[in-house]
Amino acid sequence: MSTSNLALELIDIHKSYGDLNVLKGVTLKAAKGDVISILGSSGSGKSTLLRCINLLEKPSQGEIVIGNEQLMLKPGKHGELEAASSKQLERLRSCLGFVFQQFNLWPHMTILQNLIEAPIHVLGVPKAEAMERARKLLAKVGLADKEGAYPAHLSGGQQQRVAIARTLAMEPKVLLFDEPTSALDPELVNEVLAVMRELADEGRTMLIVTHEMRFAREVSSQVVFLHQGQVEEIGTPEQVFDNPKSPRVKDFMASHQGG
Amino acid sequence: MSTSNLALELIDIHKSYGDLNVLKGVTLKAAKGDVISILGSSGSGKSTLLRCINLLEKPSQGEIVIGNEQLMLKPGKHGELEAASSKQLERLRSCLGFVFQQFNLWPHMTILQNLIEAPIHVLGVPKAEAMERARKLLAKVGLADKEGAYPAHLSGGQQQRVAIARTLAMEPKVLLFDEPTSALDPELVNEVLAVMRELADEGRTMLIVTHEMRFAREVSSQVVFLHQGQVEEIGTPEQVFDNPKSPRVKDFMASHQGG
Amino acid sequence: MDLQGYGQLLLSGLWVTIELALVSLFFGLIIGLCGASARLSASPVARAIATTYTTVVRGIPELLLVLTLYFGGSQLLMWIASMFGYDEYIDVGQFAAAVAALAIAFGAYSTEVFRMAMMDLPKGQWESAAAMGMTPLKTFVRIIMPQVWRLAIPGLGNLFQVLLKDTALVSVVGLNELMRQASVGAANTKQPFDFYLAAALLYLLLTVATTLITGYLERRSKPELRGTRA
Amino acid sequence: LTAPLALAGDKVRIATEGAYAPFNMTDNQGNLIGFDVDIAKALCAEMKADCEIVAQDWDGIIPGLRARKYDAIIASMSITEERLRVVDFSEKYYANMLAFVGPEGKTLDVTKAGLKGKVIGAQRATIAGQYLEDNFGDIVDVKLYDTQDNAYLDLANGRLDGIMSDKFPAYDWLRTDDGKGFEFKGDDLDIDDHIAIAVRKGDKLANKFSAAIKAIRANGKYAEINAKYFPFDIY
Amino acid sequence: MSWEWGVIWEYLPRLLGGAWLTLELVAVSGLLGLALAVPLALARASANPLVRAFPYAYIFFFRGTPLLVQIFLIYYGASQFDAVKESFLWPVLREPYWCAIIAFSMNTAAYTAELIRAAIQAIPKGEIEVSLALGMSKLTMIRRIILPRAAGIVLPGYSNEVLLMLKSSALASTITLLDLTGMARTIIARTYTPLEMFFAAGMVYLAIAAVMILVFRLLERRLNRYQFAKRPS
Ligand SMILES: Nc1ncnc2c1ncn2[C@@H]1O[C@H](COP(=O)(O)OP(=O)(O)OP(=O)(O)O)[C@@H](O)[C@H]1O
Ligand SMILES: Nc1ncnc2c1ncn2[C@@H]1O[C@H](COP(=O)(O)OP(=O)(O)OP(=O)(O)O)[C@@H](O)[C@H]1O
Ligand SMILES: [Mg+2]
Ligand SMILES: [Mg+2]
Repeated sequence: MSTSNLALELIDIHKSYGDLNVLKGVTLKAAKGDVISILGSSGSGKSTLLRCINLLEKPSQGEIVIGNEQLMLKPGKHGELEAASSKQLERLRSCLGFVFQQFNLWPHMTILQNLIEAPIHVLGVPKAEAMERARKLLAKVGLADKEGAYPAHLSGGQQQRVAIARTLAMEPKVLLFDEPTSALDPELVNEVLAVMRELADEGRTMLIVTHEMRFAREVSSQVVFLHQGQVEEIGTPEQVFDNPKSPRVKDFMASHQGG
Repeated sequence: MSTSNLALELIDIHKSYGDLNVLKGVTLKAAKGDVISILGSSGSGKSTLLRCINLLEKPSQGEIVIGNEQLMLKPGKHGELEAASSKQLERLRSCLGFVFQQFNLWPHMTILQNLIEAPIHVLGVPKAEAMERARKLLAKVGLADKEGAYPAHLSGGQQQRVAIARTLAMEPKVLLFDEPTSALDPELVNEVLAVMRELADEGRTMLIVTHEMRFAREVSSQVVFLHQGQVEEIGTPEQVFDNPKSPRVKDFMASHQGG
Repeated sequence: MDLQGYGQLLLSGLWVTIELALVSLFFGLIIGLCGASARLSASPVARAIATTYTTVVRGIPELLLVLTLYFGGSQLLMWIASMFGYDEYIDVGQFAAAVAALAIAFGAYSTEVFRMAMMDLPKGQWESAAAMGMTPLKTFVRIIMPQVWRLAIPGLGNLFQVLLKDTALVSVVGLNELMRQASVGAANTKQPFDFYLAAALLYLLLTVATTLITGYLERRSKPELRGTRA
Repeated sequence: LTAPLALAGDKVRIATEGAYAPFNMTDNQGNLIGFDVDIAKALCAEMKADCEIVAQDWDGIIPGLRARKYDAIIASMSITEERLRVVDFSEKYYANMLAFVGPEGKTLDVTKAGLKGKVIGAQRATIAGQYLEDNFGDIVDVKLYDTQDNAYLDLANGRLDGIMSDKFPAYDWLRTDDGKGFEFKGDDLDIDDHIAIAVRKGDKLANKFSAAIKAIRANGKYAEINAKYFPFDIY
Repeated sequence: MSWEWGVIWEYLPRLLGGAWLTLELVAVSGLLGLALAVPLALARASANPLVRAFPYAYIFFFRGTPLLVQIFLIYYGASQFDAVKESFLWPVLREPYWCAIIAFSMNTAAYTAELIRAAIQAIPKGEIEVSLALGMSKLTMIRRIILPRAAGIVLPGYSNEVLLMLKSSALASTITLLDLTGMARTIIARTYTPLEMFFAAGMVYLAIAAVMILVFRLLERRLNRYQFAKRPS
């Protein structure tokens, strides 16, 4: 993996809430085109890790490199690290696409407005161009006919697809997904997974926290298993799913297979 | 199936919202000790059927027999049927335990208060007795130490177990479950399913709407497949899961196996 | 600030203000609860009456309400009584008229607060009680009210602040509440600033007390916030 | 609505405002005092009536009388045509005059020509206010205040060039510290303004008050009260 | 007691003249108050206790004391000081009209700021986080997401506040302004028909309030159309 090929690097990330150490030194590298699935039981720190990457949570320690640029951090008041330059933070955040479990579409804007908002007001893309791009993305996620609708009028699966399209509209270098299907009815999950599978096939760099084992196995180039804030196991899907070394991972796989 | 052994009978239940016919004549019988799983895709009318049984929704047509007693219905203003006697309705409702997807615990009461509220104020059980019974039930669902806590302090799986205990505290003849695990994180689902499995083993009469295929197959004595407001297929789990006759059921099973 | 001995007059006014506000609050809450139930009821007549009530009362100045009830109230009562063959003079006391007017106004605003709170309550709370066989009345008293109450407290706290200041309007029917005593003091000493500032401080005091009490009630209504997460 | 009420022996309830120095005021114990109050007490003694004096805001004072909250108003109220439509009056118990007040050292020519464009204040709902509006409304900028004191304040603050007011209260004010630096401008205006006691229409109480007023004028009681407040007769 | 309809008709034109001034006062101070309320609310919702302190004290004072006192202090109080009378502010402060506008604006700003703050804090946290995650700067986020979203949430509460302000504007009559109430009082001073005049004025207030309620309902439909529109299915 040559440095110029690096998409994202996390070095020794720590995070605690008060006395609770949630992340205890996580190191992770993603090359361009990597699809990394992050597994682990509830409370193991998966969401926290993902949110530390774009500083939605402030880590207590660690380094973050996005593309070839290191995110500059400085110690804040309460012992945690914060961005040294909010300019840089905003720019790097716009290179990281984050898809939330709860979609978080802006309810007062139409679907199209949701898609063009950030490109216009963060990247400065001209409106006409942003709209054209947005329409293409909507077509891609199968929602070309919904551009004038409001989020409340879409089903959960449709909303999550819009959220993905909104993230893609920023043309991010790396996509971060935090359980993008777990707020959905079982019937709607497949819609969203299909879109994600397509993105993986296109060669996008993605970090995915998920409980969909079958999907993780299918699309990942690497699988990371977090346990109590540390990387318990890392490897190809075959290694982690079929021949886990750690007993904890074995247990987890047993209870999740087929579930 | 002798009449005296009948726990619940639904005869030709119809329900429409305006022009939308959601239930188009559903007939169903449950003998004492039956565990009936109700499957079907989203919008097929599963919740509506369950809610019609205890008149949370008013059916447009049909008959409901609980134990050996027929629920007396009379035509209401808007063409739907309503209870002829609210006394009878309240009594019969107290024989039907309903467990909601969203738990619906009463947030202003402790766990113990949640459990004794209805026995005391509906059945007239003396407080000391109600508390004793409630404590036994909490022990049964593995939450003996939580009686003084408030619902907001419990995890989703714990809340759903309390909701089940609250329902059991009324000693209902029939238990109705509407997707009792689908508001839960995957990790918490197992807790609740374990409690339900135990109830099935005790010989309780239960109607369960669920998306947990493996569970349904394991515990059900009968499986009902609803499609567009009608019973598309009914039979033992083996029949419905492994040899469905209807092509619609075949499709459904294919997309849900292992998902 | 020199109140030239008029301080106790202000304090007596403060007491009248508090009395008025508390009694009006009591009746206003009852009206508000009934109003909100009517607005959410299935009966179109009840809904229409409640909607008209809140619209009209919120639309006309409180002063007008006070005057109408005080000066018109006797006439109305006497007219009603005369239909039952009773022809004596009936007096509507100053206090009664003032309380009636303030309670009617407070009731209209609190109807909206209670209505919002009732609508915010998840439908499942009604349904879970109904599914256990509770009567609608029992459900309302034991399950719904305690929860509506906790949702409504902040809004009601705000309304009470408004009510405190609205008591100043009833001086027109001859009640010696705080503002009237302040202006009497001002007129007789020719020191208006001292008196209006003193009155402002006393109102601020009431505001502080109200804030503390509503804060306390709010905390008490949410017992689950007191414990730590188990 | 013609129930017999409040004849001799009964309690007579009298309303006054309590904020019109020196005629009716409230002391710091909350007691009502002043010329009107002294007169009311003297009249009651003369009539051998059992009286109670209550304070009532000016805005509600006539409606309160008509709604039988009390039986008479002794609050320096002028007899006017409009009031006569709704209440009856006794004979006058003093005569009011109007006067202009302005800052010492500044000339205020109180003729139509001299007042042109000036800003003049008065209390709303008073004879002075109405006289000002009726006679100078077209040429001066009339400002109406809820209380006389607010008018004085604005005079001191320089928003007003002058005030038109009842003469006797102004006389009282000019003697206070706040009134230093101000003086009467021009001559008093005698507009035949009679101050009397208001009662409900048709109430015999009016005659009794009139008789009592005559009696205290005759027996020196009135003069005694008058001297307490003014060095000249205001009848 | 007789009821005189004639007086009402005779003086209605003058009452309507007063109503016009009332509308003007409410509209001008409503807009100024709103402009003042937004920064106050943003500061009040800030995480920094130093930034929060001033709006907190401001809101506490203006909500905690009667508007009548505030008007009095601004109109009569400020002009006690020669420094004020000699300053460039005097041409404004000597006018009762502007004193009323200042008092009403500052008062309504306090109440409105509280409403807006509550609305800002009612925006689901996820919607804010997603804005940050997309790389928006704080300012862009406030301008493009927070304020438009808060506007929709605040509207029902704000319509209440405007109605209350309409009614409190009657206090303008205490500083010589002939608004609807001032006009009614002046007429009453002549005609001694307080019940009739207050009734007539009350009906005019009610009419204005009814129109305002209607306007707000339409506005709400427009701002919150995403909630009203029918779900196509
Ligand atoms: N704001 C917070 N304050 C305190 N503790 C927190 C906070 N957020 C998360 N935690 C704790 O940090 C731990 C890790 O949380 P995190 O959300 O990262 O877990 P997760 O692996 O994403 O779990 P899940 O699969 O349930 O989403 C948990 O124990 C949680 O209780
Ligand atoms: N209150 C209502 N008004 C109008 N239509 C309704 C209402 N409730 C349900 N429906 C419609 O009735 C149909 C059946 O709904 P129901 O909730 O019974 O489905 P379901 O089988 O439980 O689906 P799911 O698996 O998603 O819970 C759906 O098309 C739904 O849109
Ligand atoms: Mg998580
Ligand atoms: Mg359902």
